[in-house]
Amino acid sequence: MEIGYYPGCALHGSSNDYEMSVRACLSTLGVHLRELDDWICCGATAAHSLNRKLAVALPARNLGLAERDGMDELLAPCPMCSAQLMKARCVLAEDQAFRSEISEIVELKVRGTTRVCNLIQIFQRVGYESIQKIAVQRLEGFRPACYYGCLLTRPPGVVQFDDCEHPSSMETLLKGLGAGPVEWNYKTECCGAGMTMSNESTVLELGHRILSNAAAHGANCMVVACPMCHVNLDMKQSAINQRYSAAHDMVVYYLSDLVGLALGISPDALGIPRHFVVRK
Amino acid sequence: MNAHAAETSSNGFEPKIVAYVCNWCTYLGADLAGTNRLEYPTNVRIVRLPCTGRIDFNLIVKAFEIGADAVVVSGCHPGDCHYTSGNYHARRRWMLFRELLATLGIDTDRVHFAWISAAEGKKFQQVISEITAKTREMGPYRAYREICEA
Amino acid sequence: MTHNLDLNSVEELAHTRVHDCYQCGKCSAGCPVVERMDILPNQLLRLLQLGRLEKAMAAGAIWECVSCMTCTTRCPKSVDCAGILDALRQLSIEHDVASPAQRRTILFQQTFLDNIRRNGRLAELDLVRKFKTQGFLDDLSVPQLFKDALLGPQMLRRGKLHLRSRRVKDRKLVGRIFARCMADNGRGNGHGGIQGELEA
Amino acid sequence: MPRIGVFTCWCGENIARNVDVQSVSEQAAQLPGVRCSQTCKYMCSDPGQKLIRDTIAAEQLDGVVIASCSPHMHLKTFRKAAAQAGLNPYLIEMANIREHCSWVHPDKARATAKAVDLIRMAAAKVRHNRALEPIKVPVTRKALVVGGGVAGIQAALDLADAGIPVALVEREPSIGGKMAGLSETFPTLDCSQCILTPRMVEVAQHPNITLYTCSEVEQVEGYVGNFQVTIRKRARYIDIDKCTGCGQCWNVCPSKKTPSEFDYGMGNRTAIYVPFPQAVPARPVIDRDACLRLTKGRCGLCAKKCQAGAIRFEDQDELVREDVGAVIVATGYQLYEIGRRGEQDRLSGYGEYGYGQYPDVISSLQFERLLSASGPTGGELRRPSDGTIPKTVVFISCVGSRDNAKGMSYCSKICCMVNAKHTMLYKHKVHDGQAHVFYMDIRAGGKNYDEFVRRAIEQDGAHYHRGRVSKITQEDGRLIVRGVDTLAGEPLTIVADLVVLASAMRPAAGVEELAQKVNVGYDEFGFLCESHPKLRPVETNAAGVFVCGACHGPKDIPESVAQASAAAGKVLLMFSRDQLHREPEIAHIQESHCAGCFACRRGCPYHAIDAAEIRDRQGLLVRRVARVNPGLCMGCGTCVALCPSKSADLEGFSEQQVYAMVECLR
Ligand SMILES: Cc1cc2nc3c(=O)[nH]c(=O)nc-3n(C[C@H](O)[C@H](O)[C@H](O)COP(=O)(O)OP(=O)(O)OC[C@H]3O[C@@H](n4cnc5c(N)ncnc54)[C@H](O)[C@@H]3O)c2cc1C
Ligand SMILES: Cc1cc2nc3c(=O)[nH]c(=O)nc-3n(C[C@H](O)[C@H](O)[C@H](O)COP(=O)(O)OP(=O)(O)OC[C@H]3O[C@@H](n4cnc5c(N)ncnc54)[C@H](O)[C@@H]3O)c2cc1C
Ligand code: SF4
Ligand code: SF4
Ligand code: SF4
Ligand code: SF4
Ligand code: SF4
Ligand code: SF4
Ligand code: SF4
Ligand code: SF4
Repeated sequence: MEIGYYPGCALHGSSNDYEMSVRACLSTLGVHLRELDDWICCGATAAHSLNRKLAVALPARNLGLAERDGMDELLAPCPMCSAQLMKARCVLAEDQAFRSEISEIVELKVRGTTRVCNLIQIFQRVGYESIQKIAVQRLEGFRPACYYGCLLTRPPGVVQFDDCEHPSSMETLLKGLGAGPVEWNYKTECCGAGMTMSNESTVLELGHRILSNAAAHGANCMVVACPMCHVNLDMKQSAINQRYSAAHDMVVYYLSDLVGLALGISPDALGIPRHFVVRK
Repeated sequence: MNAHAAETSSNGFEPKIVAYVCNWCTYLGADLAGTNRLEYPTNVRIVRLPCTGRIDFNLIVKAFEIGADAVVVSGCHPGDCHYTSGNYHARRRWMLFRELLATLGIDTDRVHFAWISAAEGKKFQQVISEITAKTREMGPYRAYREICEA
Repeated sequence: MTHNLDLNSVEELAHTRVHDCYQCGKCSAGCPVVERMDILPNQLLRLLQLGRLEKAMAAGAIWECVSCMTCTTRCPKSVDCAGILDALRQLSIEHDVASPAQRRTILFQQTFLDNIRRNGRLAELDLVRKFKTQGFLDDLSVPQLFKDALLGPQMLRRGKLHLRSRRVKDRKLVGRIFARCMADNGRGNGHGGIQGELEA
Repeated sequence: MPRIGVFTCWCGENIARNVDVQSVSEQAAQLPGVRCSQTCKYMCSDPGQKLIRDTIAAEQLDGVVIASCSPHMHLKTFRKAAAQAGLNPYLIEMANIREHCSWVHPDKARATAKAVDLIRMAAAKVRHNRALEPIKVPVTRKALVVGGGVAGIQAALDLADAGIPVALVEREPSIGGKMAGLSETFPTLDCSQCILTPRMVEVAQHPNITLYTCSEVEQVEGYVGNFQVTIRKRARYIDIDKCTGCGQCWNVCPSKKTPSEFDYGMGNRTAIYVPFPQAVPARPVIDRDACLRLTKGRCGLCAKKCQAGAIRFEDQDELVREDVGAVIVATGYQLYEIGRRGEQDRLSGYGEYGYGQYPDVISSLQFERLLSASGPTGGELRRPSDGTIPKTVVFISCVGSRDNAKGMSYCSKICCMVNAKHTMLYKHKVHDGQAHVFYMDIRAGGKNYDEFVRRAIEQDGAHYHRGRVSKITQEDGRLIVRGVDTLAGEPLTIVADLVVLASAMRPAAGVEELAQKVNVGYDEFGFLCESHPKLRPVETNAAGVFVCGACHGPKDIPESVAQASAAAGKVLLMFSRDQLHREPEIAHIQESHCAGCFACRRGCPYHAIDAAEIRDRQGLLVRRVARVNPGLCMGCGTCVALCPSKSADLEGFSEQQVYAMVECLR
């Protein structure tokens, strides 16, 4: 299976561990990623906070590139990117006039025909059962709290993925691979992704709540499918501990890390040692 | 001699206006205008029908054929139809009527659709007065008659 | 320049109708950062319904919002409350009414966009550096500056920071896209903001 | 050559002031087909009517135009006069020269000219009028009531008491509907079963009522006054006549694990069971999916125990036919399925409240069962998860209702009152407990209703918070309710032991299919449509079919009962005559021209058009054509306008008549 791939800034930057993990995992599963040529940033929170047109134009340019290159489907492992791309696609589909205006702005004809999907959807496409079949290692002992964050399932009308209040797609996948995901309450509570740099105190507070709830429900690790969630829960964990005099010691994996481990990929190849909190 | 002809000759252009109205709302609205002695021009000739649902496209064309300068179609407000959904059908058809009339070369500005309820005597007076005034302004509708006669 | 300070600008930006809101408060009830807000999301909607745009734009709350979409997702009237907050942020910048306490957030977002405008993609180190110096110059959270800076080396050590980021081929193109989006003033970015302030 | 008489009225000065009556009359005499033209000071007075009668007779008129006031005023009067003179009353037309002329046109010359025009139009029309006879429809004086909730029970009893035989069809094994499961009822807090069960017993014992339980309407044919109804009686596996209701059978049944429908899944029942102790009929039923004998072929304990020999495992569904003259639909409601979104459901569930996920988040009807002395906890308020007594209970209003995003925009009308009742009953049972209500508006618009709500707040100390709840989660067995108090302008988190969702009322499942069988319209939510919301609130557009109770829209008991009696009254009115007389001004279809496109049928608001089959001598189908059912047609004329082949026409407003009116204006 070949699929278009939009890494986004995060995966090419501070979250390159996520990219390693995604690439390693998917190539083992026989999914070939074809990176979008000359992609640009999706604009993230900043764009839709400051300029609505820009918030559509930036992702639209990428959609246009994908169309130009004949990609039916584009994987954006970062939910911020996928949400921006999907939103732009929805807006363009609705409004013919705006579509032509945007096409002019980005100097490329954009129709919005390329579908956008997240990482979990790729796993679903491969098939949970097929993944189970080629898995070589049971994920015994992993009791992850699966964390979806705010953008994987929201807004439901746009992303149309899983149940936006009680998502379960990661749990189902990991359960099948031998892990024992816990039921907990903060699966879809926001970690403050867009505020990582600008409003740290918010981010620490939200992160603290999430880590606490995961621990209270018996999780011994967390699983995320978002680079920003990872930054806020992993990289910022020590800052959280400092701020709240807490003793969180929660390993935070990317979903592809755990799937990768089950597939027998080495932690190094998955970039796991690059995390801040590592299992002793 | 036809009354319209008489009016035209005595006092400049007096338009001929045919109004198709439903029995339960607009006809009663016109009755109420009468009870309240609300004056309006004499040009309109009301054709009472049970429901605006009864009105078809040909009736409108027919009115122009006999030389009407304007046609009014009026019934109950949406949702108030005596027959519950008769006027719903009418409403949907009226959209179509306009297009069809235009295709036949009929000036759609001369066809007026209105909702006038049994309580709206005043509105009946206003609508008829305005349409009469507007039609006077537009002048006699020759175009279609000429097509018919040709 | 003239600003059209009416409700339409908010509704147009947010693509949602303010008067659809029936003030149930569900948006406020679910907002993860509501405790930090001076004016609750539903109250912002109410202010807009009353035409009190100035007051809504100046609210600190709009800069606390983390754009999580919880409010929008659960609104029984399908009002895009998160979109409204986006619009208010944009207008607040256009009209320069954000309180000094909020400037840090604005600054970050502007710096972020500026970074993309110039590079096409995010150059993280560049961003952090710029943001911190700007923040420092504006004398905001000086201690924060040092704390985050400490993470820098750790990130480098983990290979998470690249001193040079891969850039887009046609970087001018991105600049053009920005220029066009910013062009139609009211709906783009007016004075100050992304271009003006940081290009200097 | 037609013989038309024109009668122009002065109406004292009312017409004569602005219209030159004499001149009008003279001009009218010149119109084609007019035989004579007369005037009279007051045409509707006795002398006026006599003039008409005498002239009809003397001139042998075959058409009459009366130029006077609005037909809404006196058409009936003049029709009667014509009939007395031996002229068919439908050969009368009126020209409205008062309301539409003299009263609105002060210019006498013009008004006079217009009056002549109006008479010209009427005269042109009347030439094409046809003699019509009122349509007489025979009536079967028996009624069908579908649904045995409080509304259906009331309607059935009213009719039966008036001497009308009634067939009452109930889908469940017992009548009683939702009310049978309620604890105490607002606004008086009287015990629901105490007031309902005597009525249920009356139904069972009434000589005029045939009760069909476990039954549904399979098919309805015919039209007003003459319906042929097929009822499917599902196999009950009990011979109701033999069974004594002794209870031996269900006491021995080993299959005990089926969630009880009556307790909304909060308790279990056996495979052979009576839904609740006061059920009517007080006879058990076997659940074919739970019975070991019927599913696996073993057991049969109940039959061994039954001394009456009432158990019939071989029972089959049965089709019964009833001929009735009228139908009352009273199928009631169900609550919005508040759990996660169903696959096919258009409505989108309520995942954020965790119903179906957390056992202590329950629906309002479940709470009724917890309060009820006959409920699963024997009337002690114990929460489902661990049986403890909840000290903090949160009630949430408008769950599903008024929530466009979930697919329902309407207010369910009863739940504000239900919430107030629940907080009170809760406080009466748990004195140290605290009730919280999250609400958006308090809608308590009935007699003594607002007082009731105020009592809940002022005397029983319920805390009312104006705001919606966003999310419910569970921590350590307690429920974290995240809401807001918009009046205080503060977010509010309440840690509760039990959460009760006042979920929306929706029409009972399957109502759409039933509505289609009886040709009754329903709205986008499935609530049945009345004929006119103000003036015909229990009639429907299908003549002879009436609605009452919650199937028509959210309703409490007093309203359901009032409407049920109204529906029964309407049926009695219909049955007060042996034959129904209907206006003959209805549509008819010229079958030889009909192309069978059925544009007319799709447009007819009364479902009055059927497909008829034309067969040749050998009985082979030649073609299908439209046929108007005179029992149903209301004469709106929509079909006439829709028919592309001009096969449909309307008596009284025929194509010929209308075109003649327009043509004479040429
Ligand atoms: C929690 C709660 C508390 C309430 N408390 C009060 C109160 O205190 N006071 C008050 O006035 N009102 C109260 N109500 C409202 C009350 O329940 C309703 O007003 C009343 O039950 C409506 O009666 P009904 O006969 O129309 O419908 P239902 O009670 O629903 O009866 C309908 C009957 O029709 C049957 N049926 C359905 N479909 C078919 C079919 N296709 N064929 C045959 N049979 C069918 C059903 O099985 C049922 O027996 C309460 C409602 C709720 C939800
Ligand atoms: C401002 C306003 C607006 C409203 N708008 C609406 C609306 O939009 N839609 C709606 O559904 N409802 C509306 N209503 C309500 C509506 O007016 C009433 O529901 C309705 O008129 C009640 O009808 P009734 O026959 O019971 O009483 P009434 O209309 O009061 O009729 C009672 C009659 O009895 C006569 N009468 C009184 N005492 C005696 C006596 N001792 N002997 C003999 N005769 C007597 C009175 O003269 C009167 O003619 C409105 C009410 C108000 C106040
Ligand atoms: S949730 Fe929606 S309707 Fe309710 S207050 Fe917020 S914006 Fe308004
Ligand atoms: S989008 Fe903003 S306002 Fe809405 S819930 Fe999230 S943080 Fe609160
Ligand atoms: S018939 Fe009509 S117009 Fe003539 S007197 Fe009677 S009320 Fe007046
Ligand atoms: S079926 Fe037999 S055992 Fe059961 S209640 Fe009836 S009579 Fe008694
Ligand atoms: S035969 Fe069926 S109903 Fe009878 S006792 Fe056995 S399981 Fe129960
Ligand atoms: S009755 Fe009250 S609780 Fe029920 S839907 Fe209406 S407002 Fe909401
Ligand atoms: S006249 Fe109206 S009611 Fe009668 S058959 Fe035609 S459409 Fe139906
Ligand atoms: S619309 Fe006319 S042609 Fe078509 S089925 Fe009806 S009557 Fe026949």
